[in-house]
Amino acid sequence: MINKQVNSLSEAVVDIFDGAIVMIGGFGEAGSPIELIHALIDHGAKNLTVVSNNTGSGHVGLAALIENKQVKKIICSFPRTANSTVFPELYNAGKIELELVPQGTLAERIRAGGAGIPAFYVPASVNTPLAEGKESRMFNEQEYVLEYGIKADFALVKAETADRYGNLLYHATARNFGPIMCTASKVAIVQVKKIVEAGQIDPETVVTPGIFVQKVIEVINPADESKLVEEEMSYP
Amino acid sequence: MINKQVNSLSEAVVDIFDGAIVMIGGFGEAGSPIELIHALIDHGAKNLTVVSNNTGSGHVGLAALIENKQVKKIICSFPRTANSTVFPELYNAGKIELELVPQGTLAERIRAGGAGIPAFYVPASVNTPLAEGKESRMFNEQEYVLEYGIKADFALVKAETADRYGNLLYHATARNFGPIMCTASKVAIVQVKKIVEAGQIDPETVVTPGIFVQKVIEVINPADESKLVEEEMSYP
Amino acid sequence: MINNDIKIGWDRAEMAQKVALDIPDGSYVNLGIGIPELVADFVPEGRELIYQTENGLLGMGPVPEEGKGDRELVNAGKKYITSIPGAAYFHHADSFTMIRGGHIDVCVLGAMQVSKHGDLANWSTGAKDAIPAVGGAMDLVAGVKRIFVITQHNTKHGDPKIVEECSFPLTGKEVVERIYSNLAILDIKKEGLFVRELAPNVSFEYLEEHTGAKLNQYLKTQV
Amino acid sequence: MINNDIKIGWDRAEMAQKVALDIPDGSYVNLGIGIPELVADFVPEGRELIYQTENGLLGMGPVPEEGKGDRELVNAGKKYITSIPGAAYFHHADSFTMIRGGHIDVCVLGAMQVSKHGDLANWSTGAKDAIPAVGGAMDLVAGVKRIFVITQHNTKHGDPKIVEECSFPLTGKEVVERIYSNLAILDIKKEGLFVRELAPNVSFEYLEEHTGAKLNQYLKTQV
Repeated sequence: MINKQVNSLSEAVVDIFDGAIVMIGGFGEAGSPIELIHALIDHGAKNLTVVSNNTGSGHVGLAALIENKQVKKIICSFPRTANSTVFPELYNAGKIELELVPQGTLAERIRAGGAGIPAFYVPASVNTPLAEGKESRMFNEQEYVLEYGIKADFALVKAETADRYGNLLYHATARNFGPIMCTASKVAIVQVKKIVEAGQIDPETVVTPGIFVQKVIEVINPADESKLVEEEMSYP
Repeated sequence: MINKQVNSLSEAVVDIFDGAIVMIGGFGEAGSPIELIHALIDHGAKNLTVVSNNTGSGHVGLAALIENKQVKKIICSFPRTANSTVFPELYNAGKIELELVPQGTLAERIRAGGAGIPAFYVPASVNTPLAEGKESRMFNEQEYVLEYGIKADFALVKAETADRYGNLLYHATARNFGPIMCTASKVAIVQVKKIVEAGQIDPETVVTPGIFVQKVIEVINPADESKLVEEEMSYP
Repeated sequence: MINNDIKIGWDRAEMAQKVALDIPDGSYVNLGIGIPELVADFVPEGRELIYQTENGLLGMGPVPEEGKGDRELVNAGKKYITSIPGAAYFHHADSFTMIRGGHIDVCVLGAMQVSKHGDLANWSTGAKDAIPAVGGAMDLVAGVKRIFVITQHNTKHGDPKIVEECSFPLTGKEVVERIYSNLAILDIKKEGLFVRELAPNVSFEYLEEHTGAKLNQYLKTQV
Repeated sequence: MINNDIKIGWDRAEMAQKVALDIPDGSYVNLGIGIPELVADFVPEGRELIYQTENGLLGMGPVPEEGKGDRELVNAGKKYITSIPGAAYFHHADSFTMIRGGHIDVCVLGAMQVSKHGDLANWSTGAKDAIPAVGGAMDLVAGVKRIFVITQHNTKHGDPKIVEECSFPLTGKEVVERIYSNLAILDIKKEGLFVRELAPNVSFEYLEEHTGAKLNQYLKTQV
């Protein structure tokens, strides 16, 4: 019987190896898999390349992973947020690499990685510094840049509900990068608030079909990142 | 107040002009917008380029549109089905053009058209006759062909449920090309079995967000194509 | 010199109201972070606009009551929002299908600089120690049908933000259609910048003094 | 010469059973139209496979009872199917994300010809008057991790379908991993065709006579 549920956070992240490419879902706090990130901190894999829209807040979650020196490089669209000090300090000290990608291009590169498309053309960033060094080409008298699909070894994603097959539902704008990151990674590891019986998710409403998910872990009451940041908590 | 509902099939298709590119949803009978196609036959626009996975069955629906000499060219993956005689005859007589595209490439070209991506690379068709004359390129020591996004002037799509904003739900495998065709056409015209009040479709379950839909027409009891074909009906 | 006794120009709310008046009924609209967010407060009676937020919601509603926010229902500025009846959630690739694919009618953005060609700079000063962060700005200007900029006419230091050529790194080239500043509404045309409307107590000469690019007046018949 | 008194080779059900035995538990599988569909009937006890049909369903279940079909719930062959508890529907671009993106473990396809290199021809005879129709075959062979072919060893006219080089237009080059025919199971390796298993009453020599390409026998230790 197929059953993708694992029973502990440590088991969920145990295979993440030094030097892995890891996609981490979330747009700011919404959809950020904070328990999985903390498990990865406990696990300790180093020299990671992280693909994520932001760089985390305060000293918990993604910011804590970066602060713990586990991240060599980050591919991201917006590494600067209200409560973000960890990344800026390391970046200015030359201790972490940044590949800055427009948000829509980042999303499409992840989707392409999952869909077996090695490269595609987009109009975003043409005539800007972010197009420097990139191939460009005219289609219908408009200029486009060539962008490459991104694949990852692992994805850490937060969803709302799963079944044993790995079918996923999300909540509101926490959906953001989760569905595409699951498609683009060899091992998509998903924390959900609730695991239900197969058949309890209406097949018409499934957002991520289980084929894209390898491990599911139930975290019934995930931590509230904003609150932890407000309370100046740090992890570990 | 935004309200995309139109009150008659003729009003739904009235703007389709001679020479238009028209995407038509459906995988065989499932999702084929038969009433909209018949309205287009009544409307009479000619020299159409049709983008659709198949070429219809018997002498109703898409086959009837072709038989009525309204279609100059078809872009399609599988123009041959059990009860398909109309297209083969016209094709063998040199009276209709065919652009044959692998099914997944067809889907991706439509999605790209809707997503503002002019071109992308795929592995399908490499080393086959369908790659002849196409640009190819190596990525990671594998060969890919360059494919182009397809945009249309109109799409004719069948869905299950809509609201006044044009948000859509589909039924089972009738979903097939509908969602991507809505994104790739300037005017997506959708027949649904039921129009509900705004708010009655759960925002988590919307398959096609209303932004991709321009006109909705309620067809409560759509015809059963197989039955019409069995009864050797023809349209008009 | 500025006369401090009389009110010169528009305040933020008035600027937002001017933008709102120019967005047609039924439009799909993406509002940038900051002053652009105010535009939603001034939609004229009888018009319905649908707001898209690029992090994954079509049909964004008003800010929730204090204390009623859902941490997983936020806008692109990561602030609490609500959704209207008839809304839809989607993932980022679908969201940017809307944006890149030309499905959004209007995007209202803030600016650091706008050139007379419609070039926009709003993501980086290019300073060496600044952390570069671009978000969805480049995707929006490349994909949305009409780009409106809402901005103070001058920086806090009094420097013009509307210039011959941007000195900051670009977000997009020849993308802005119209600028709504506290001093005027300017159309950007191939022939240059045209004054569409002057704010209260702003003369053409005053506007020229505060602008870093050549301004044109419409001929009467073109207004 | 063929001995008509004893049964030679496997029938379709036995061929399908051989394929089913080789698909690991938990695999995601796409079954082509025709003989490949039979594979689902022979999944060994204790294994669970998930079937994808490229027209938009993951978790395809058995054929419905006569008269209970839903015209909008069909497989890639446009036949009535059902869905299992835990299924998911999706549109074509998402479906081929699964296929092109390498997420499907095994695809079982029919063949017109297979070459010793693993080239597959299964969509067109190349005849001038034939209506070309490709469907998802090229996407499947380009994207799915393992391609198994299930086919009669020879055509109705007795011509070999397993050949040195395909004469029909290709579906894909060097894509087939294993052939399950009525006479044998053949592995396709860089070094050529290797006989993995002979069907009942089929000798290596008999197989050679019916095959259009050079055959190799595994060394004992490699079987």
